[in-house]
Amino acid sequence: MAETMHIEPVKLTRDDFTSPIDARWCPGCGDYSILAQMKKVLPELGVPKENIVFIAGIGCSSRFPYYVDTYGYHTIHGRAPAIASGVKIANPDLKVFVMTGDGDALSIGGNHFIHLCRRNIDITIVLFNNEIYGLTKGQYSPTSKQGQITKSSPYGSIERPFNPVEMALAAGATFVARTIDREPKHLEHILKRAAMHKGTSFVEVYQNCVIFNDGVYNSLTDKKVKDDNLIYMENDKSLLFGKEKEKALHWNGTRFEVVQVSDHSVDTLTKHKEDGGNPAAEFALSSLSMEAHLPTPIGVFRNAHIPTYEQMLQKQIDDVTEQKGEGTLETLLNSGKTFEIK
Amino acid sequence: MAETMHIEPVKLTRDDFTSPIDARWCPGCGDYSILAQMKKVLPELGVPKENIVFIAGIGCSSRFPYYVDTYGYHTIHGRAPAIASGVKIANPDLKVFVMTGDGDALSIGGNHFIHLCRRNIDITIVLFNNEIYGLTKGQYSPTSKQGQITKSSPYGSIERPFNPVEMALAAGATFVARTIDREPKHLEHILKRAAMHKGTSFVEVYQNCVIFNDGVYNSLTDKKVKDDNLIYMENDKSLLFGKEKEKALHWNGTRFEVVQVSDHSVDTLTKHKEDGGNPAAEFALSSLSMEAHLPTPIGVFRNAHIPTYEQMLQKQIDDVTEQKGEGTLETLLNSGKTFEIK
Amino acid sequence: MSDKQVKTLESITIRFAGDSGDGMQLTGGQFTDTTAIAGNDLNTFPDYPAEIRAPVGTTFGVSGFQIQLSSKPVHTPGDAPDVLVAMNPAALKVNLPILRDNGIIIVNTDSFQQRNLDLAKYESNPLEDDSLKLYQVFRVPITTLTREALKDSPLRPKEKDRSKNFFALGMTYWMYTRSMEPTLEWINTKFKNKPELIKANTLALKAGYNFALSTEIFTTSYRIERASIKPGKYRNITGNEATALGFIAAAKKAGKELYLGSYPITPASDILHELSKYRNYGVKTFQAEDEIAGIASAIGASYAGDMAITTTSGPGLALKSEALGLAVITELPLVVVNVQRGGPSTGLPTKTEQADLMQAMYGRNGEAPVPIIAANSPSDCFNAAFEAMEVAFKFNTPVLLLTDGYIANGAEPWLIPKVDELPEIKVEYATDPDNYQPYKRDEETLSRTMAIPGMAGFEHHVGGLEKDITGNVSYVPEIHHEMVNLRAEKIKRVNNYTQEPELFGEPEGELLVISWGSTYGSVFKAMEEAKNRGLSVSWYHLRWINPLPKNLGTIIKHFKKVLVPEINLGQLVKLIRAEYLVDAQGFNRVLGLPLNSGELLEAIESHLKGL
Amino acid sequence: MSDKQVKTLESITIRFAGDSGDGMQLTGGQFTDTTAIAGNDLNTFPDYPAEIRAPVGTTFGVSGFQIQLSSKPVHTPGDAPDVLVAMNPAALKVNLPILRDNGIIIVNTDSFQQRNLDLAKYESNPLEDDSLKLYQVFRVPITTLTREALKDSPLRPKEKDRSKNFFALGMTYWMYTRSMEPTLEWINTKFKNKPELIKANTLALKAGYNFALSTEIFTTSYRIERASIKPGKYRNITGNEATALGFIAAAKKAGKELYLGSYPITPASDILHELSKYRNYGVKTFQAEDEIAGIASAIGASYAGDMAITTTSGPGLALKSEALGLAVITELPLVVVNVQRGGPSTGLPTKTEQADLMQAMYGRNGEAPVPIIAANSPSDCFNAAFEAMEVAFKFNTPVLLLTDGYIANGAEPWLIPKVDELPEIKVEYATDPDNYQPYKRDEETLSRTMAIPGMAGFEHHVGGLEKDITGNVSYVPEIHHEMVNLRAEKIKRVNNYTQEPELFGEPEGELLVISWGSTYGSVFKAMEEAKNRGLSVSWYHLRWINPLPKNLGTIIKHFKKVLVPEINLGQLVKLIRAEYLVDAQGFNRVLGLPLNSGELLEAIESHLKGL
Ligand SMILES: Cc1ncc(C[n+]2csc(CCOP(=O)(O)OP(=O)(O)O)c2C)c(N)n1
Ligand SMILES: Cc1ncc(C[n+]2csc(CCOP(=O)(O)OP(=O)(O)O)c2C)c(N)n1
Ligand code: SF4
Ligand code: SF4
Ligand SMILES: [Mg+2]
Ligand SMILES: [Mg+2]
Repeated sequence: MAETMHIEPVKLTRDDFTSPIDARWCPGCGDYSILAQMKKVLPELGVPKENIVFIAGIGCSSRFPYYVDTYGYHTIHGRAPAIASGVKIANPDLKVFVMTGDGDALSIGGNHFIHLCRRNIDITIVLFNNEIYGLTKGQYSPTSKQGQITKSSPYGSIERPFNPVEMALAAGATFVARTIDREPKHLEHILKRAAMHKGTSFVEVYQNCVIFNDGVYNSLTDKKVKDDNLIYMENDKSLLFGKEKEKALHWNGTRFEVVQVSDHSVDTLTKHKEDGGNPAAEFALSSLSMEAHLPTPIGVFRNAHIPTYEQMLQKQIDDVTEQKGEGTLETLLNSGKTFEIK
Repeated sequence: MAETMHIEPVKLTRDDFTSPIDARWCPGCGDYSILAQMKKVLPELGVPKENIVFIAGIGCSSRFPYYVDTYGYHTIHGRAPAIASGVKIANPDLKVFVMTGDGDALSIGGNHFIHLCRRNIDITIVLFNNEIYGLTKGQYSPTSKQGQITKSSPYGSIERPFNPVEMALAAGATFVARTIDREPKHLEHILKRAAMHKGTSFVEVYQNCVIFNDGVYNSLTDKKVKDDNLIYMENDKSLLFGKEKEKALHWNGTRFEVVQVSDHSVDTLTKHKEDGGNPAAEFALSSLSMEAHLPTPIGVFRNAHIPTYEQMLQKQIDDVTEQKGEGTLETLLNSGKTFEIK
Repeated sequence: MSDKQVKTLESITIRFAGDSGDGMQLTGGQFTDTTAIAGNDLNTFPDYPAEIRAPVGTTFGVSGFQIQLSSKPVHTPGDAPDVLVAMNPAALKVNLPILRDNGIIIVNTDSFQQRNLDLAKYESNPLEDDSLKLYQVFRVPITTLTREALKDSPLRPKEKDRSKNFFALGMTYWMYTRSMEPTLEWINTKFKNKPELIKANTLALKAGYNFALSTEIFTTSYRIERASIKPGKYRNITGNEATALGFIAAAKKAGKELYLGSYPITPASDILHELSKYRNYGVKTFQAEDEIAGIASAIGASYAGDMAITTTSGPGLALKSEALGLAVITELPLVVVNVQRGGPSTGLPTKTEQADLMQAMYGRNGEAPVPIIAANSPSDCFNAAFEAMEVAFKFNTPVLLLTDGYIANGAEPWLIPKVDELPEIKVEYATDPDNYQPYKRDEETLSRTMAIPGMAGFEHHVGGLEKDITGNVSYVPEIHHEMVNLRAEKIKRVNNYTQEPELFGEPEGELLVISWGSTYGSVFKAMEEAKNRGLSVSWYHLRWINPLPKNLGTIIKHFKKVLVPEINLGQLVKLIRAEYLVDAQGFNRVLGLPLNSGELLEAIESHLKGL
Repeated sequence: MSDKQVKTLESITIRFAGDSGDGMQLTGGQFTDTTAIAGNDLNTFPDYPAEIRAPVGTTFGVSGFQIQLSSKPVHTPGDAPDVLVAMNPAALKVNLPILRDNGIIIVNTDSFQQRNLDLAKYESNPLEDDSLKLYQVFRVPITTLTREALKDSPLRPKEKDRSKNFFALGMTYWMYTRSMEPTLEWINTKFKNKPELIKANTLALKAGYNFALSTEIFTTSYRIERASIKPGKYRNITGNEATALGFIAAAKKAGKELYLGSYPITPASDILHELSKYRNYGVKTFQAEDEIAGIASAIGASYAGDMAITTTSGPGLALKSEALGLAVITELPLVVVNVQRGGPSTGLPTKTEQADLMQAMYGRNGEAPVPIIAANSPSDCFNAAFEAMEVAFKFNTPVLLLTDGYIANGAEPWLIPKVDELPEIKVEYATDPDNYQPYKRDEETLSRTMAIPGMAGFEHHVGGLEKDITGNVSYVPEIHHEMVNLRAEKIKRVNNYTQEPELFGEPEGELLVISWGSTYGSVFKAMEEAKNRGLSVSWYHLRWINPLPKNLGTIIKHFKKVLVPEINLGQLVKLIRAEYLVDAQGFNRVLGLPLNSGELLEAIESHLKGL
């Protein structure tokens, strides 16, 4: 920490974050959109550029750090959450991002992912979910749909997918959200809120892989049908959808059901609450995306505020120091039961 | 599989499962109770003894396989779910148990644990949760309470605990239950139901470690107070508790609240449903144990029935075989584009 | 046609190069199949870009495919290509340095526009300055000609352009007097539901052929006589395919089901892909959540009686280390395949290297020896996989099989073995339940006595703690000492049962070359040339690296010097020095590429001079 | 007292043994502290049961603590104890085989009842048959006497019985003329909130002392003169404590915060426990979810500018292999501590071994060299940790520090260093943002140029793929070759900056013994005796194993034979053979125990004879 220089924040622009290295994703890859929105968000955070660190594992998505002109560490497959934890604990002044894929975060890195959420270290995790292993050329991932035909499942995958939002909620992340590469405004908005959140924030981005899983989110991005399939959750607002916002998700006391707005007076419709106080609603909402006949919500599932790991660690350091005095090398060496030999 | 001998099941007794090796847990350890109940359950399963396999990782709890006279494999720390998956897929005739601890299953083994639940391989996981690392002499575990003082947290742990039931639910286990070492009847009953379930079944056993975390479940086991803190969930029954069963958990449309039975007519009280159809209720119930002022439910949180991994694999093998014919060495070698050199 | 010359060559090396999207791997594959059918011996080297999907036209995105074909046996894809087919400036830029002097270049002139030149970072157009003056350059507007040939096709222009690799292929077919038949057939099957594509690709192929035949540009075509390779039924096979087939064959010969637990990783993933196709052969593939679960599940499957394998590459092997130790101490049959790639860490995932040998030997805690076998060539992967399994079951031990990116992706014709030439694999289980002791050993092999779940009366416990003969935990110091020594001795005995490699060359002389694995082809070529030059050098190519063959010590004694070429900083050479106390020297190149036989030959000569 | 004899001895080895619940480790610890204050040199060996908590009274549950004290410098806890204090039959059974002939046994006769004899699997009572006739047996009804002493205490009988170890301790204090003061003091602090326990333990201690003083049973007490060890301030310290302190000291000397990322594992956990106490020293301990996260988080902390370490034992090191490769290729300062234990796999978790050396050298994919340092003794862990950190920061490299269960748990007096005798650790960062290149190297050390997040103007990228000097990914073959060689060369240069060990004995002769790590004490003892016997043997004990010291090759040339004693099947010996082509032979015992110096001496003699 001693090495961190504190400089008056200057107003930065997206160009300040443009890396000299050209992004090398396939033309049309959803990753470009995430990069573009992130570069818009970064100058808005009020964090000096040298205090921003991107940590990634391995995967197409994990190439991300090279493409922003900040500190960046392209590490090994699945371990970014653990590496990022060390970075943040070592220097809590840094704004730390973990950029990861569905394979990187949920397959090999599943354990580090859930433990980071549990510890509530102030890190923003952005998961590029393309439901495929892109970099290794198209095997099914832990979010691929059952039956999906891929290089490693020529007769269809027999595995059930994880729901990343549900895992993050269960593991204890304090900010949990979902967005889509093809909704740039929404994406930007969510990335910004996640980045500003204090504690572990998690954003699942539905991302299209044009090469190995093209169109997997068509029902949510295709203009013709998306209105009937996508719900934008907003705090304190009803969960409307449909071309004319004529439909709504309504809580029937046990679960969400689709109702016609016309059948209800608007203020009796269930309002979305982000405050993290109600596990029942959080999980009920998150489970919708797994049901083919129900709309998929994007937006914020949970936004809770509790002390972060590194705040508690600092408090413990302060408390112990106050109680025992600051340790010096002299006291260190001479602690314990000493005796003189003459 | 070819090697499995099929023998007419003989009626076995608990003595048939008593290992010649003496259990070496500390006197008073909760593990003894789990062993005792398991030995009662095994003869009831109708599975020949040679078809029963216990797989364990490392920990006091993971010594379990040595103490039952079946096939047993004491493997390495955290990997039992993955090893057991291989065992079951290799020979679906076997009844496979994973015996594990809170450290083994949720710390180093967290990833394998959630992936096993996701895949729904027909394996029974019994997690001995003593909220401590017993074998390595008392460090906090991922289920230890915040503030707990242990060998590695002399000033109190700053980490938030996982809720194992919630993790198993989110990861997709199809049978999820909780019980306590000090409730032998309940323990036996739940172990038996879990063992009979087809698919990944998960049982969290609250287990007392007399040496490093003694009394951690006192509020649930101490005769004086337990009635006010413990709820036995039973399918289709109200969630009553209290000395005189005078209190109940009641669903108020959003969450569970504690009500006086006298204030309600009994059939309006919320009834517990195990059927796995309602994530809202499952997670609402599972989250209760994390709240100090609410009672802790034991019993079955979810009991859902869907095809298992190995059933689907077998079906795929059968389908492809039907379609392409059974592969022989002759066809294997001569497949692809061959040509003759003369 | 009649006014064109036909020259006969002994062998030729061609490299197809273009953008990742240009279909060069497919083109190379077709040329390979056709060549095989023509009866030449051949060897290939696909050299595609790293994991990165580069923007079109940059040097990062260049994909290459090299093939050597010959009327003599060949063992490498050739050091320096004789012919380069360059579909764009980037492909030219990247590959020019390795082309042989005065080599042939066929370029698609259409792609040499400013934009592409810029992308390839060319300051001026190499077709216009004199930078290619040392080569024979054939300038062909391939894109234009393809479009022209397809002018009647209803396909969109972009789709038409995709056929240009067939045009290029057609030209090379004429130049090297190949028949178009096999490729035409392939096109018909491949696109059977897309008649427009059949038509387009057929037209493009033929147009290319005819262009070469009729145009003035090409004056000569070449014949390469059939190779006098062993008669029989062949197929082209890559190393990864051969590995997969080797294991299925072993499972059939053992009467076992094959179980693969694996996590995808370049360049090993294709073994997983290949094996997942064989459901009707009873093959079970389990795509695990990570490499640890991959090996762990394979250990479980082995414990339960399947024939179990796990496949990976370097970083994955590192992750498997701890679990591999469990397989060692519980003495279960298992084969771990490590398709080596450039390291350390993520390193160079798509490039080849031999730098995991020491990890294979020693990358585990405690004394945890395992036998190590290495494959020599793509088709040899079949034999190596089969043999690894034989040893795994004979000794009840995990075995490490080393291949690498070069032979895993490379292809060569494979003489298909006869079913009954393959040996049976005997799997033995305990028979006497009354006196069953899981760690009782066979006197000869020291292999332990297995019983698997489902066998009534043999219920027992095993585990990762030290144990006595009953399988139960023992902390007795002497038992630990004994077990550690028994496990070591068991692996030493593997070489009582494996075949020793043949020495190439005289049994004594000045210099002995010792090599292993995929350098086989390069060393072979260098040694042939050395023989031609009359050099006093012999060659010993290891198959089993642990344990080393029994006679190696004796062989070494008959030479003054020992040279060990490896694609690492010197790993086998360390084992040999430690074992035989001979001043063996390494010849080491770590370029992510197969060893260059020319360079090796020079090294041999200079070592001989140093005598 | 006056009618009892006082004999003076040079040194004595005592072993306290009892059930896990009998408090033997505490008893041993008190004896140790008191002995240190008495000015003797000493060395201890706690030998507690494996992880298993055995049922009371069985041999599995026996816990032992051995201490050698002397008026001369001692380096081992002694091969065979002179005195055994056995609190129950199981303790007698387990320890009798190692007691020296005619040794003293003090038994608690109260515990020799049928039940305990059965539990210990004694067929007849050894106190009653003649199985102890070769020893001097002192029969003391310790339990009865303790109860008697505490008859007025309000404690419950079970609680009273817990004081019986203090009774036993009291007896030994009289026998070896120790003062009771330090222990009385300790009792007062330890139980300050439990006055009844202070009283009980004080009474028991004094009762034991007085019993020995007044009873007829003990006729002789012994004096051990103060050792003439270097004057100064001392404290007893275990290896794990010393390791922890060494790192905190290094952090202070570098002006850095210390970060530990670790997952508990026997016998390394105590370093985590120890460091977690030092919050007021700015020490951050992160108990990770597994070993991979432990090292990964430490890599992150190092990357962000903390002084970072990760601690583990064998299986944990295996799991860290992949991430360690990342630290190698990104060239970050980091120390990985491996407290070795018996392997392979879970092996013998509470026993000692030196079998992870090869894993430390080679347990990573690709060419991924790291410097390796080993500690010699409990207190030496402080220096080794400090030195490891100096090298990590000088070269920007991960460093492996090897200790083992024996020295990690063993204790010895440690001469506390003066604060200003410890060197500063210079940490250098880039200074010129305009020309910053993260892989630009110092010409002398080849260390790369670091900049850490928070430094404005130095934003850059690093990662696990091969890279060029800018840190950006490069697939150029020559760059890979160059980087692989640079990383190797950098590690080779470490021995330009580290101190070479001193040769013990003559610079030339018949036999050279080369050893490393915790065998230091045993070899020292054997060598002293060899010197006494006039044998022509010298000794070189390595501190850095990779790279080997520069002068070792020259030293070896001056001896006819080389012997390498190790607690493994021969690992260092392989490195030495490969490096120097000398026919070095191993002396190997893998018993889970420290090397026996008597056996080693025999081996030395027989190797000399073999000349
Ligand atoms: C230890 C290890 N195992 C396997 C790999 C191979 N690998 C690299 S990325 C990847 C999966 C990438 O999938 P995902 O995280 O979804 O990223 P995407 O490419 O889809 O963005 C795999 C299996 C590796 N690099 N390292
Ligand atoms: C790879 C590895 N890391 C660490 C350990 C040390 N270790 C053994 S058991 C254990 C934790 C046990 O805790 P838990 O699973 O809760 O079991 P319990 O003893 O409490 O029943 C640890 C850290 C090990 N054996 N192997
Ligand atoms: S393979 Fe898929 S995820 Fe990867 S860069 Fe291409 S389109 Fe994007
Ligand atoms: S340490 Fe705790 S968990 Fe382990 S055996 Fe003893 S009481 Fe049971
Ligand atoms: Mg993906
Ligand atoms: Mg536990």
